[in-house]
Order: sequence, then C-alpha cells, then structure tokens
Amino acid sequence: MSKISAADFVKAFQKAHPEAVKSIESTDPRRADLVVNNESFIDAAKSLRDNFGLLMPVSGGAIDYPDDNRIQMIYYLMHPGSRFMLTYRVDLNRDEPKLPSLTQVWDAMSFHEREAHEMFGIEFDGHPNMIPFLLPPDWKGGHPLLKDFKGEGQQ
Amino acid sequence: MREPMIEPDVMRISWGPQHPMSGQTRVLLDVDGEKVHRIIADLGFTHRGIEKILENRSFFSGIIPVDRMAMVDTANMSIGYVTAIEKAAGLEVPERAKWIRTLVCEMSRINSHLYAFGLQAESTGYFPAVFLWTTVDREVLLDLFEELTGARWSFNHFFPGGVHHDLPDGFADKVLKAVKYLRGRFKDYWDAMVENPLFENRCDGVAILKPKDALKLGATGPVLRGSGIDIDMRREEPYDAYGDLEWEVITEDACDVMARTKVRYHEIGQALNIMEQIAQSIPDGPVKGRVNAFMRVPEGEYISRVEAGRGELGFHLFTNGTGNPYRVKINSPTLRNMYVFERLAELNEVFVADIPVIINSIDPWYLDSDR
Amino acid sequence: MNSNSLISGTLANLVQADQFSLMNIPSMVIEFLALNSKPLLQVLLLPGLGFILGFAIFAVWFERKFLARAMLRVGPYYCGGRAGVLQVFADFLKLFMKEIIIPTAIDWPFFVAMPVFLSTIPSLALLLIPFASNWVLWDVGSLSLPMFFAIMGIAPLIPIFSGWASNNKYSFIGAWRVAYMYISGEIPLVICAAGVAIMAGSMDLVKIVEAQQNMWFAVPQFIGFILFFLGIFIESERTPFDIPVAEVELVFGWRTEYSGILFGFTMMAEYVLFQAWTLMFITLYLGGFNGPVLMGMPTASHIFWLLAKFFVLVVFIILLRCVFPRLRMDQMIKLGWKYMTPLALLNLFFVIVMKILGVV
Amino acid sequence: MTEEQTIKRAFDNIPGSGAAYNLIDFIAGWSRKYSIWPIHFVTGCCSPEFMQVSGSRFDMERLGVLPFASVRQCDCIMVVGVVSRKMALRVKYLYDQMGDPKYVVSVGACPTGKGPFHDSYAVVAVDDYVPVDIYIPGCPPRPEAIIHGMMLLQEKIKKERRIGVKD
Repeated sequence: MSKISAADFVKAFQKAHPEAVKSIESTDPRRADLVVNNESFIDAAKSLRDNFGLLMPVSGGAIDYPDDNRIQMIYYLMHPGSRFMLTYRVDLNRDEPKLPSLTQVWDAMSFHEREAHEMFGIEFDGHPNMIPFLLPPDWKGGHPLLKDFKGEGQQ
Repeated sequence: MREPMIEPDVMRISWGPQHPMSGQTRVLLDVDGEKVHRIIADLGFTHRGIEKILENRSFFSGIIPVDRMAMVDTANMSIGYVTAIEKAAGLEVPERAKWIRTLVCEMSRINSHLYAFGLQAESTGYFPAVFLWTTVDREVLLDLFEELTGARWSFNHFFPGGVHHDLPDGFADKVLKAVKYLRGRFKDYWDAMVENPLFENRCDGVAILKPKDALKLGATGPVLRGSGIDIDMRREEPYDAYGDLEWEVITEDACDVMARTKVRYHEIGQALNIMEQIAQSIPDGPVKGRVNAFMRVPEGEYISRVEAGRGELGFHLFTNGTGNPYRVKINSPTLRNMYVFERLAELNEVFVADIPVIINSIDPWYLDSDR
Repeated sequence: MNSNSLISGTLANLVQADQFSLMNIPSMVIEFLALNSKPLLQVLLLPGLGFILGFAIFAVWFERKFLARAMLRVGPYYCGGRAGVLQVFADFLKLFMKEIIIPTAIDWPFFVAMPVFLSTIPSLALLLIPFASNWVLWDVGSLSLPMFFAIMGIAPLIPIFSGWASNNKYSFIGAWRVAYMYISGEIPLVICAAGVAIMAGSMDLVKIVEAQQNMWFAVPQFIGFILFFLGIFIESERTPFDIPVAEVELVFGWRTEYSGILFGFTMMAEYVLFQAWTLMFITLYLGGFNGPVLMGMPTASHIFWLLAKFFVLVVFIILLRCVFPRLRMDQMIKLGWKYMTPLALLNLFFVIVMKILGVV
Repeated sequence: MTEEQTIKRAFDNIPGSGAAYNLIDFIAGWSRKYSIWPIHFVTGCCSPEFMQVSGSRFDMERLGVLPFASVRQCDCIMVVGVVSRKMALRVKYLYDQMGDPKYVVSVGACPTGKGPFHDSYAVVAVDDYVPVDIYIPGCPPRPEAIIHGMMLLQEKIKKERRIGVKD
C-alpha cells in the first residue's frame, strides 16, 4: 500500500484533475477535503480509487443548507496506506437533488445512499436496490433530517 | 416492503426481530436446502433519529442520546462526541482526566468484547453456559463502573473538558484485583472455546474475508483486523492517554471467524494491560477543566475518529456559533460491518447453521447502526 | 401360561354360571387383581407409566438445576420449597391451561396427533427392555432386539410429519434435518447391535444379558461400545447433535408451532427417547441387570442394578450438554457416513472373527 | 355472554361449585405465577440489562422466569428498551400470535413514555400498540427493579380470577 501523505495527495490531485476541483485543502495532516463539481463527479471518484489508492469507503451523508438553497452530499473515504481521511463533497440544488449513485465505484456506499435518500430526498440514479432503509416502509412524514421538517411523522 | 425478487425454487426465511440470535434486526435469507444464496439485512428497527435529536439539544445534554447508541460500549460512544466538541471549542483536558477516560474506555471495551464472546459461544450451540459466564465476569466491571460513575451502563461520565468524578480512594487496587481475576477467567475462555475441537471445526474456515475484500467492502474494527490489516484509530489518531501507554494493535491473518474471535481475545489482553498501567501510574491533578454547561462554540466543521469496541466511530460536527450543533453526522462501525455481512454470502459458501456464527463474529450492535 | 388368557378365563366361567349379578362385582375385582398383579404392576409402575413420567419429571428438574449450577447460577428456587422441586409441575400445569393455537393454514389432524404419538411410540420400545430375567413386560422372546429397532425406526417419522404439518419455514427445515440425522445415525447402531447379537448367540435381550454374566460386552466390542454411546446422543438429540431443534438457528426446529400441552408432550417425548436408548445401551453393552444379588431377592436386586447404572449414565450425559457446542448438519452427515458406518462394519468383522475362533 | 359466564351459570346450582372455582383458581394462579416464560425479544438499548438479569448474579430463573425462543410457548412479552415505529408493528404481531393468558411488561423509561428520546420522530410508547401490565422505570432499570417488576406481575397473576363472573 503506497504511503502518500495528505498534503502531497492534495497537490497531486490538483495537478491531475484541475478542472474537476472546486476547492481542495488539507488543514490537518490526517484530513483532506475535496469539493467536486457535478459533471466530473463519477470519473473523479474512479481516479481517486484507481490511481490515488483511496480504496476504503467509510461512510456517506448529507447536510442541508436551506438559506443558500443547497444540499451538500459528503462521502468519507480512507487511504489504507497512510490512513488519512478524505471528505469528498458535491453540492446539489435543494429543490430537486439528483446525483449519479457512487455504488458503481465503491459498492459499500449503497447503505449510506439509501439513508441519504430517505432522510434528505436525494435521488440516486443507478442504485442497485433503493428500498426503505431506516424509516418504516409505510412512512409518509416527509424527509426528517431536512431543516424544515415539521414535528412527528404522520402515519 | 418491496424487497428484491426471489429466484425460483429458493425459500426466503425472515430471520425476524424476534429470534434468539437476531438481535434487533431482520435478516432475509434466500435458502436452498441448507445453503444460503443471498443475505439481505433489513435494518432500522431501532432507529431513534439521534442525528435529528442532537440538533435541538445543547452540547452537554447531547451526550445522553449518544451514550445510548451502543449501551454495551457506552464510554467509547460518548468519548467520540466529547472529543469532537473539545476540538470545536478548543478545550484543554487535564492530564488525570485523560487517564481516567482511557481507563473507562478500556473497561467498556472489555465489556463489549465479553458480549461478543458470550454470543459467539452460544451461537455455536454451547448451551448458554459460556454466555452466562460472561455475564458473571461483566458484573465485576459493572461494579467498578457503578463505584466510579454511579451508573452501571449509560453513565455519561465524560463531558467536554474533563470527567465528572475523580477516582474514589482504594479504586486503583480494586482495578488491579479485577485485572488479576479477569486474566484467570480468560484462560478458561481460551480453553473452553478456542482450544475446543468442536468449536474449532465450527469456526475455522467459515466466512473468509480476504484483505482485499475487507478493504473494498469497508470493514472495520476486529473484522478488519481479523483479515490482517492493522488499522486501529487509537494508534492512527491517539486521543486521551493512548499516546503514552504501551500497547500494540492485534491482527490475525487467517481471515475467518476464528481469527476475529482471537483478535477480540487478544484485544482484551491488551485492554487489561492498559488498565494495569493506568491503575499503577495515574498522574495526580484536577479532573475538571473549565466547566460551562451552555458554552458557545465557534462556527466550523470538526471531525473526530475514535476506536469503539466494534470499529472506527466517526463524528462530523457542524456548528453555527449557537449553543446547539447545526448537524452531527455519525459514521457508525456496525453499519459498515453489516454491509460486509450482506456480501459474505457471495464471497464464500454459507450454511443456515453458520449464519448465527457469522453474525456474532461481526458482533453487530443494531442500535449503533440505526442511530 | 400367558396372563392374558387368564383374564378372559375368569369372566367366561362366571358368565356361564350366570351368577353375574351386581353382588359379586367386588369379589371379581379382587380375584382379577390377585391373578394379574404382576403385569398390572409392570404396566403401571416399573417399565410402564410410573417410570416414564417419573423419569421425565425428574430429568427436567435435574437438568435445569444441574445446568444452572454449571452456569454459576441457582436455577428454579422459589417454586415449592427451597429447591424448586415443584417447578416442573408448575410448568406442566401452566401448559395444560394455556390456549392451544392451531393456525388456519395447518394440516390440523397431523398437527394435533403427532405430539401424542411422539411420546407413546418410543415408550412402546421401552417395554421390551428386561429389568430382570422374569420382569419383562412385553415378552416377545427372540424378537425383542429387532422389535426395538423396528419401533425406534418409526420414531423419527413423527417429527418429520409434525414439521411438515405445522406449515412453518423453520419447522420445515427442522423436519428434514431430523430425516438426515436419523438416516446417517441409525445404520451404524443397527450394525453394532447385530455384533452384540452375534456374540451373545441370540436376539433375545434376556439371553444377551445372561451372556454377559462374566464379562460385559463393552470390553470385547469396544468400538461398538463407543459408537452406541455416540448413538444415544444422536437418537435422543442431546447436545452435540441437537441439530433439528437448534434454538439458535431455527427458532425451535420442528416444535416451533406447538403451544400449550402439545408443546408439553414434545418436551416430555424428548426424555422418553433418551430413556429408551440409554436403557438399550446398558442392556447391550453394560450387562443389563447383572450384578451381585443383594439381600436374597434376585428380582429386586436386578432391577436395582439396572436403575443404578441408568442414573449414573443419565447424569454423565446431561453433564455433557454444557461442554460441547453443536455440530453443523454437513459435519453430522460426514461423521455418520464416513466414520461411524465403516467403524461399525469393522466392529462386526472383529466380532465374527472372534466368534469363529471361539475366543469369546 | 362471555364464555366464563356461561360456565358459571351452568354450574351454579350444584352445591360446592364455589369451592371448586376457588380451588381451580388457586391451582391456575399458582402454576402460572411460577412459570412465566418471557419471549426472547429485546427491542432496544436496555438489552444488556435483560442479559444481566437472566444472567448468573441476578438470576431471573429463581422465580421460574425462563426466556423462551418461540412465540407460541411464551406467555409474557418483556418489551426491553426503546420501541421505534417499525419495531412497534412487530410487538403488535407478537402480541397477537401468543397463546391466551399473556402479559406485557414494559422495561425501561423508553417503552413507557419515550424516555430520553421524547422529541424523536421515530419513537413511540408501547401503550398505543399493546395493553401493558407492568411498567418498570429506569434507563436502564437496575436488575433488582426488573426482578421486582416480575414479582409484581406474579402477584397480579395470582390474584386474577379466571373462571366465574369477572366482577
């Protein structure tokens, strides 16, 4: 497993995919943060896995910013060699958030995407089995983790 | 529930929430005779919406729901959240409080591995003798918890900036006595379980997870270390007193159920060593840092990664300057291991009788994965 | 002089003498009892109902208390005195008064009948076992050994029917696990028993026991002894082999759907099988009722010796329950076909060789 | 006219039927009291406490309370821990599948009144789904509290009148 520290990873990725990167930085030696624009989301992820060695999917989740009308989807990846953690983010429009599913690159993300679909209403196209994950199957109470979610789920 | 379609002449068994070995989840097995073709995990039975609850609670009272995420492993759950808040607020924790935190975390890790041991023994059909031995040994630790923190399980003993209670006097040699007793007991576990030929041929070569697959599927904790990869958050990102104590990361490279059991066994040995070192040489000093129950935290994002009993537990804290966190993303270890469990049916041949053995080698805690 | 003909004899001559008035009913009863006391005693008490129920109740209580001790805990304590003696009565009485649920999609005649057969058919086999040379309830002479295996051949069919009838996926898997296990476990036993019959020179259990006067068959046929001992666990589904009723995987195996007293019957039946096979094991290999005669009463001391051996073996077998984990189904079949059957044939070969050379 | 009343009416005129009822009540109460078989079904985060109670130190089996595996044979659901919406349906199914004299014990603050998750959208109190007999407070309740709860249940079972008019 190649040992590449977070800082050189940032420089190497910046050089390899200048057009895909919206913003990239590494404040902490064990953290790296990368925001990608939507078009090159999948092939940037493929190159992360193949030539940058980020083999290990840790988790995935979303966060809702109602005031500037965007939902940010975050994927947490880990580099098994040098053990730093990359937060791989992409911004989506809040009204109809759509995203190609990342299960084609790391298939362990299917659970996390099902949860993000339920909690935030993000559409992942190409997801193998998009069935209810945490909420009861007959849930009609909307998407709970959105900021404008009102009270108890109605049956 | 629109589950994926069933193939012809295959029987789908629902290993429901009410099942002696299923815990709080439902596992759908596509079974043909004794061989299992596909496993579908149906989680969410204990979903309490902790991430939503934390958004309208202050930092201090947010520790209570996080504690109840994995009741068997309370300390390792709350240490994650508390470390994230301390990073956000830039608090300094006194030295003695760090050592007490590490002591409580290691005792909670032994507690959680004892749970895994007991169920592993019972799932191979041991008629719950060994399982009830683990409850006896857990009582020793619970008495220590009760004496130190006042509660047996969810004791929310940590808070951002220190620890609520200092060690009562005479506590250190009680810990040493408990360590000596537990070491003797674990020799019995080794003979009763790992050396037992019947237990061996029920566990050897079952559910092999090669290192390449373990990484690809995102395994964590003893499941990952059982496949020979030595990733342990206590060494990658040392928090509290793990930096200045001698212990090492355990790995086994047999990649099967027996390897994971052995990893947990030796990790308990390491935890006992740590407890012994702490009990003998804990520094003096204050236990509480600056206490402010309604503290304001500067805006920003902070990530903390701790090693819980079941694997790497991550907290991603988003703050907006008010008293409550804006959003808390919890990366739970069991969710990652449950995905590994789902894919195991495709990696190697699995029988119906092996399902409880495999589930307990992965040692899931469904409240932790459902949050 | 068979006892059954005796019963019809007294009634016949009374009826002929048309003194059949209500007056002499009591004298008829007394005369009937006097003549048939021995078979009545056998049916009601020793190898019959009293022994089976008594052993079942004792074994349930003993197992719960003994294994609770193995788990470092106390076991049933408050019910009936300080040792939970009446705990088993409380359980069975509660099961009597529990609602028996028969789901609609169930093949109910089979579902209801099977638990009753389950405890009655194996107890038939129990009647063949000689408790003393003249204390055999069902005296079929030289047919007793094959009759035992014939009845015990039917016993596994009942769980298969009940598993199929209860229309539940878990019990379906449990049912054909029973089938696999008994097929692979029963054949070696029959071969070992054949070895014993050849060495004793006859199929009659009483003669087999008498042939072991000076040396028990366990010594010359040690392989058969070990295999038959293993067979007890397989046949009565004790722990290393309780695969059909593995609580951990299948909720309760083929007994999942039974509630109320039907479940009570299945619980009791487990001990009847265990009893029958252990007594057969003692009769074939540990010299049945042979033992020094105590205080001049040969029959009573024979019965005492058989029961003593029986209880020692029961305690040992129950102890093994908390020492061994359970085998997987394919390991069980491999054990049955690959190891037990060839070993049984080897044992048979040794016995024939010894018989020809006249060693034994 | 419920089934009990018909039995009572049929045997009223026989002298000594009152004594027979009391005897049957006593035997039924005694046997059901000492053999409560709770189901092996933990719904939430109090499950380690349920293990410790059925463990070796606070042995529940002293009272005759033996956790059983299958639904049909059990007569008591111990709802141990938080009950989410999805799990509440399963509690309802189980309650319907059990044989008749059945009781529900709600162990812990969460099934009683949503406990520390009072403002969560996914947690329900178990009262809305199944009739509860005994509530045991605590989060998690101490093992002695759980055993005390089971003793209260035993008292309640003993005093239940089964045959005869339910006054």
